[in-house]
Amino acid sequence: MKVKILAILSVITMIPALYMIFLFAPTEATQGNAQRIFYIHVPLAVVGAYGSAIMLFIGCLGFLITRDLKWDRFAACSAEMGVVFTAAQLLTAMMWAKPIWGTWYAFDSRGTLQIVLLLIYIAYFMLRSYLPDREKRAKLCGVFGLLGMVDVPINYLSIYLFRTQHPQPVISPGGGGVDPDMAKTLLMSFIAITLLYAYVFVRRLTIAKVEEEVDYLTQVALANE
Amino acid sequence: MFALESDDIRKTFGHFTALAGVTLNVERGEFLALFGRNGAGKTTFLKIAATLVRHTHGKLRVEGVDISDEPEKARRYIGFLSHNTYVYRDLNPVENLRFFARLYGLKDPEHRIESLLDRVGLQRRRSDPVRGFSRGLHQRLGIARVMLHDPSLILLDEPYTGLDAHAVETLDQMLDEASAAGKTIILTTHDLEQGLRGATRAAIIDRGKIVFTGAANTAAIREAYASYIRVGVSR
Amino acid sequence: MNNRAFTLVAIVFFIHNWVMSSRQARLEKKLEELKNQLKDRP
Amino acid sequence: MKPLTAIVFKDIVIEMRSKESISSMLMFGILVLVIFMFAFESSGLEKTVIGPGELWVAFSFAAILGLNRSLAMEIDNDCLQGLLLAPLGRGELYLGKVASNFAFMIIAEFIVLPVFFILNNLSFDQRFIGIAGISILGTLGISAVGTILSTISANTRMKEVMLPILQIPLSVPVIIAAVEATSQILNNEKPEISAWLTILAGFSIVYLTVSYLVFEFAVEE
Repeated sequence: MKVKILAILSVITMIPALYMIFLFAPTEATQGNAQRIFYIHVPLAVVGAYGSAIMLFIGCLGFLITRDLKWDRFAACSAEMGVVFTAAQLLTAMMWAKPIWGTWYAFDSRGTLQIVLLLIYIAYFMLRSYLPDREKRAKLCGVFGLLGMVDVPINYLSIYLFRTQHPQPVISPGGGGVDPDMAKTLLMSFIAITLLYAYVFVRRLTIAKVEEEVDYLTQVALANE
Repeated sequence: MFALESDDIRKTFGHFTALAGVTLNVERGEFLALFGRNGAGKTTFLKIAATLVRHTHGKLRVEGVDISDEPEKARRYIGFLSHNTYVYRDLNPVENLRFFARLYGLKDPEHRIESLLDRVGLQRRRSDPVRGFSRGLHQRLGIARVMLHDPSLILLDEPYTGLDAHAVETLDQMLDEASAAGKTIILTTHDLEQGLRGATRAAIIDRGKIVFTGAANTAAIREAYASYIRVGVSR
Repeated sequence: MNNRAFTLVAIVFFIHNWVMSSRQARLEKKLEELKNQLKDRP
Repeated sequence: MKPLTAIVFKDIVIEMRSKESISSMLMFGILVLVIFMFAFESSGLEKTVIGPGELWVAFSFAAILGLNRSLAMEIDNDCLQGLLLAPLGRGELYLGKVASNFAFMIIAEFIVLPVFFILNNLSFDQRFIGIAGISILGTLGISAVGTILSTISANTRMKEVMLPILQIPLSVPVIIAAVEATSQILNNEKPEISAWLTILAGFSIVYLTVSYLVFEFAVEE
């Protein structure tokens, strides 16, 4: 039920968001239409990549403290959201960077951090799939997720320092865009992406619960044989 | 005074229940044989007592020390032996024992190591790497490792698995000696005769619960064993 | 590039959603089967 | 402190007998250097430009080899369980393993380092001492995170493959900071080397602390 409401809400907000991105927001002077990618890129990065990092951290810490499986499910779903949203976000970044910078990918500080983050999410997932025992999986993934998320701020610090030492002619995508219509569009798009995230997350969480139940019943069925 | 007091020990994870509430007191100097089918929870229980696995509910005290509050202190009283001996294959017996003696912070380890090597009959192989040892010799070194820090509570998890006749004899002899020296022993096995050989008391664990306790070598224990384990009927 | 970027993002979410749906369907079917199987035995 | 030295001493005795860990790290490290030399010889790039990256690629991959060896030893015959039965905290056990991993890596690296200097035609002046110092800091970070990750990967079916997958993303800050610091020393420019050293030290401190606290979960059955 919750899933359906969230699905409807995210569709409802996505339509005006898309309208505002393509038709309502003024065209940026220097970057032209390509700048419109930025309206979807920023929410994807903030909500999807960094939001998932915070959620994964909370999930792992929650599990290690309470040892309650629901936190492990929470962490697993956050990591999956991290993979999907960070990948989508990197695609938008590439599409934006090609016409503006002339390269698909530039290793600026944020971009590098995103790639490392994506690698950590994927590593978390691979670790999960190679651990057959349910309890071990939860514990070890909890430890790895925690260590991985502790890594993020240090990573950011080192990458940031790395890049400011070698300044590049990179204009921040939001450079100069303080137009009120642009701000409204960005806000709308933020709301839409957050609802989308919530919908996918809750849906994934219910699947995880079913998965657990199937696992348990399979064990019971095997034990009875 | 109990050597081991277990009060409603449970181990659950998600839907799974490994132990459903084990309440068991073992007096000092007792030799308890714990029977159970595979997966009944006997290994889990011993591992919880040895602080290798954490329980989710209940209290367990070893020589009066709560294993959740002071696990390091409790471990000093415990000797744990399973079918794995936990010794390093690249080291020789003396080096292995010396290492564990250091971990336990023993005083005058050399003297203790020599007397143990004599007792388990490994003096002749004292400087050969463990890698070339037979299963029986391996287990003898395992026994020496367990006895090294003079534990007052000895936990044995299926120690007879894969042993040759000679090693079984050594193990039996060590257990008798330890028992005579007033040590508390808990032994898990699924083999009735082997379990009852030196035991003073027996208990049966089934589906994570103690379902029977009583003096060893009585008809009652044989009956209970037959109904719970040999037939394998679940209740 | 604009259209391509938005299409790509849409495709990513579509594929993920599709994978989730098929997974959910498969799991729910399996769950039913198991429940039926276990109904006979308590 | 006593159990910690006992663990390190035990690992040294085993290493002297089996000679597996250090020799494989050493050989691997030197191979990486040689491969890099062949790969970039014709590019005409300045040696001091690719040198730092080359050195740290060699170090971090050799370290993974050593970590895998070190844990295989504890997993064999379930020796780790024996350690867990000893009256010392899980955190201390972790520090003991970090100490021995660190020691082995440093020994291998200090033999690879002169080879690096010779292959790249560098003179053994104070730069050697500077890079040796950075190696110590960087290796501390790598062994701090590697020790707990190797314990985690030991539980999976493909331990040897899993460790690099887990370890490389997490050690990105160490690699960046170490490479930058090394390159500044090699090029005799030291404007902000202290910032990099701070990151290296900070990484080690953070990971030693966090791993000390959560190691229990990684080894518990």
